[in-house]
Amino acid sequence: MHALLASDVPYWAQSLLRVLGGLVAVLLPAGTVVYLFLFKMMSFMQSRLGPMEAGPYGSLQLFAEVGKWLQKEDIHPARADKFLFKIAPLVVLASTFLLVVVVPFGPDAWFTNFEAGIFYALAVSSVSVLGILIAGWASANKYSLLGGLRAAGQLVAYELPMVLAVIGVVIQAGTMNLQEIVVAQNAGSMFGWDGLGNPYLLTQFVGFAVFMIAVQAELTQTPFDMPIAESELVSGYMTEYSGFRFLIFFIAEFATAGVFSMIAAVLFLGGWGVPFSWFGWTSLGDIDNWMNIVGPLILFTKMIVLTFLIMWVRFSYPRFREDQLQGFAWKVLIPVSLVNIMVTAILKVAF
Amino acid sequence: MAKPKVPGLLKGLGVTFGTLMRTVTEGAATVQYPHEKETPPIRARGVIALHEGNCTSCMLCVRSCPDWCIYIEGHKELAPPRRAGGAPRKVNKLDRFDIDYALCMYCGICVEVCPFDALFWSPEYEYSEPRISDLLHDKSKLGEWMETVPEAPELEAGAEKKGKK
Amino acid sequence: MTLIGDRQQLSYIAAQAADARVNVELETEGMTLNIGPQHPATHGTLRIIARLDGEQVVWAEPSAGYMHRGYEKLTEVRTFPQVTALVNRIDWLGSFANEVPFILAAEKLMGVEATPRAQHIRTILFELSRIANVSLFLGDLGVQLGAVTPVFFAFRDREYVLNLIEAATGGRFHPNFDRIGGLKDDLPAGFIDETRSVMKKLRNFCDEIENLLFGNEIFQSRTRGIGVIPKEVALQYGLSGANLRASGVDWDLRRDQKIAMAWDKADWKVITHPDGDSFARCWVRLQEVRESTRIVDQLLDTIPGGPVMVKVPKIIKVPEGEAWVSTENPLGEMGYYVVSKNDQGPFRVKIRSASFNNISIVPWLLKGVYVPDIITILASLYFILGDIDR
Amino acid sequence: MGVFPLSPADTTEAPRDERRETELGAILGALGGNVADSLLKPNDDIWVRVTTESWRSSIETIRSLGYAYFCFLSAIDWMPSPFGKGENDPTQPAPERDNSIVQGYTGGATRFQLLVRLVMPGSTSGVNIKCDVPDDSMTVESLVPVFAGANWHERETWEMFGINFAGHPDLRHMYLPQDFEGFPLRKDFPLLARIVKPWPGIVDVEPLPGDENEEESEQS
Repeated sequence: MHALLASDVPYWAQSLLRVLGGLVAVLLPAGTVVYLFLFKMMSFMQSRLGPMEAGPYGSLQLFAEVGKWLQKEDIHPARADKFLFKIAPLVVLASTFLLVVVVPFGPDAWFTNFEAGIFYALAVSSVSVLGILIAGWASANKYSLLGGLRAAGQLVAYELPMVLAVIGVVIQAGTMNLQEIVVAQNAGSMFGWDGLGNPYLLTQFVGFAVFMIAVQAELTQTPFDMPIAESELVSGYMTEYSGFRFLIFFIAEFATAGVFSMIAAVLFLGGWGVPFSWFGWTSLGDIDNWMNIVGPLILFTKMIVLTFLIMWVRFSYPRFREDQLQGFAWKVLIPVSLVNIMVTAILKVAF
Repeated sequence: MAKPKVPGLLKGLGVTFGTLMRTVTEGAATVQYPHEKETPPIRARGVIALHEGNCTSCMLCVRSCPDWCIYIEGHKELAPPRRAGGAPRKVNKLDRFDIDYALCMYCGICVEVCPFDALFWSPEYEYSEPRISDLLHDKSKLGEWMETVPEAPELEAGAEKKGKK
Repeated sequence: MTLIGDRQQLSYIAAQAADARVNVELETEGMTLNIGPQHPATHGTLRIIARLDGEQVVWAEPSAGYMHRGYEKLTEVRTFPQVTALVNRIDWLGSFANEVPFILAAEKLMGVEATPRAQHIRTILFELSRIANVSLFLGDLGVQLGAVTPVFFAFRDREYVLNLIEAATGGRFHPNFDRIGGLKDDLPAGFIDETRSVMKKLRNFCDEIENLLFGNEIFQSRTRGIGVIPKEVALQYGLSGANLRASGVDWDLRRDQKIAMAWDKADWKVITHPDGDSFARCWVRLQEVRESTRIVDQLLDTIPGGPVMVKVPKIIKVPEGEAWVSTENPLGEMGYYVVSKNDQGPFRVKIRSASFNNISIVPWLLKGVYVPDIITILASLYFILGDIDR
Repeated sequence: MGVFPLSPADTTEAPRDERRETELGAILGALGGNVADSLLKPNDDIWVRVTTESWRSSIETIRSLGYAYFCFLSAIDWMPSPFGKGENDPTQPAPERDNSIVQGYTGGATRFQLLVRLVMPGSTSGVNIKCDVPDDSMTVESLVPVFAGANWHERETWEMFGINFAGHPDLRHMYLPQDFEGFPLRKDFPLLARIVKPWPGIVDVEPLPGDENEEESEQS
């Protein structure tokens, strides 16, 4: 994109492009995830077909749902704190948009490219907790409150293993810039063989496992969906929402799933890149311009694979209890990721 | 529980993935209702059909209905004699035969109790109405259901043929 | 049995701790949570009023009655065949099983007994309705614990059983097939072969559920040691069925009672579990579905020939007397105490439904547990609201 | 395979049921003077009626004999319903009904009787225990101290029949609204659904004009 920036695109057009790109980068994964996994894969796993009426194989069902939600009245409980109640879904969605900003889609296709990228990503991902807490508190509903508190406790507990899991990658790559992490993986080699690059999935598999579990919890997907827990808390912090505010929560949920999968793909699967040795590239500067088109597609494919994992687990497992979840985070995940960091650091120094 | 944690969790994933593949290869267990329909069994108690000619308005079905959802009105009239030269017969003429399907609980007691084989079960089920009052079927509508009444099914081996119904 | 003693003590200590927490000086304000009557986890409209301290239950009390239909009153103005149609609706998931004890009680008063073939077919349909009922429980268990998939498996496979029941009786949910002195009709041709293949599917379903849910470590950590009911308490509260057998009481009316049904013609075993916790209750039910499929398979081989109805008068008058008959229904012991005054209808029918007793233990059981465990415990106790409220 | 007994009228020789005879003997022996009446129907069941004063202690005694499983508790209103089955023609005068109170097995003297069934766990040896409810006080001792499970059953019985249970910890309505008045399972409580709507079976086929009394003359 900095090729574009170098040309004479005026600033307003650049901004417009970025906004449009951001929307696409958030909504496209969300829509795909919802249709492919929530509608179709879940149905197929349950011996049914899912939506079939709207469009071929129900592919337009999502638009129908969005239309339905947009038509609904924007209601709020009488005792609710109206301003907070209304702003909460936006806070949650904002966190998703903030997250997508640092994801690199190609050698030049990025929104921002700054040095502490992963640090920033992990920081803004917790903004959604604020939104959830606000939603739970402002709804004036006991189920919402319990859901919001659970969400807060859970997300705080899982933020830490996630950060610790990423540290391994950062140590190995020697940078916090996501773009450079991608390059480091694809330009790297394993014991001198560079046919696959060096995706950190292979060296950081412990980190990957911890990261994916933490993502599952961060996204409040089963088995960590206690904040929503429809059999206990009706719908947790979303209980009182309807219409387009619920839609925003819904989009945020699946868009965040997509964006986190993208970040996981960037960190562990080599992001948008293909192993550079295939085309004889050595550094970021060598890469042909067509990667700006193909790169996003590659990243998208990797994202689909990772969301498949997330959703597969979601549709198969029952949920934990809140205290078991905390125990799991503090007693298992955090020690494991600390050991992982230690081993990584030792090996890094050794080699 | 000799084995460590992993197997149970993985088995669960295996079950869902297996079902996914089965649905892809063998098709779903569900039926896309308005496009394809399952045929209910012959005995299915879908709707009650009335063979008006057999009804003698004896009121037995009305009186045995647990829900009081059958309404009959009738009057006596003279019919030509059976044999030539006989006295004219007095027969019961059916004026009204209504079943209120909003009340009916499909127990089938009326069909069973009918001594003249005027009531039958039909497996037809698509007669829902937007207005509840339309669920009161009168005798012409009940008569139309007669076309859908199937033959009684063959019985399983070892069954003793009964004389009637 | 020491196992139970220890756990009982632990749960007692937990309850005490919950009580004590309310009384300390630095008391935080509790919260009263209304679970239900409209709530995803209450099959029907059971309402649970829970006083919470954080997420821990200080006390909880179920409040029934949102679906009270007054069946005991309704039976007084109905004739015996009409009551049969009515009692179908008590436990609506296993409705054929509701008719059987009532008809048996009426037959006992009349002094008639159904033909061997009728008894046999009754038993087969009884077990089919148990399978239909409990398989849905197994699926629903998943939903209660947050797993979405099992319930669809349950609906899928229960459908085959319901199709069988519909093919034989004409009613999918409310068969109304039992008559005093036998059955309304004989089985339709092809029923036996069809049932055999369905039983295979059901065993397969049990394996699937076992792999998907019961083997899952998350499921086990959610259910093991949760809601332990010791044997003595279970007997005091009159728990029955799988809830009782999961507490280590080896008692199944199908085996222990001499009754005009065909269970003694099949080779099967009573499943018990010593633990008495939620997992034990669910596990016992899962195994019972397997045993039921075995019973059905064996009974299908040995259906005797002959009529399905003995001669009874067209208009039935039941002689004066009182009779109690209970059977081991899907939910537990279901019995009818029928008082007749030589009339077409009963004078008084006391319906002893299993869920009423099974749920009456809930206030005792819920003390000191966490909110998610309320759901686990309720799910594992397994009630049908129509069976509580009648 | 137990064959059900024929009704007493048809019995030519009474079948013996030695198991139940010993069981009943044990119960009667333990209860002593507290038994008002008892009945044994061979191959069927045992009924025991105990005196009202000894209600709780009798149940306790029977429980100590091994009948530890609490099956149910309820009551029976022996007064025949003044409304019949609700199948009266409202335009006609109400038909004469026999309103005399006749108790069932093991007799009794009051309109209401309590009924409890206890079972020996692991078997089907059960016993139906009845007890008269005094017509004036309508109060019986509560069984909750003996069987915790009696709690809900007594609440239900209190709500439906208006029988008070002295010593019950929490006598509240179970099903009905807390301010509901009346006791629905009493026979003199009308079943409104059967009263507000006339029975469709009242109407009969209209006769031919001009011949009223020839109902049974022509019948082929």
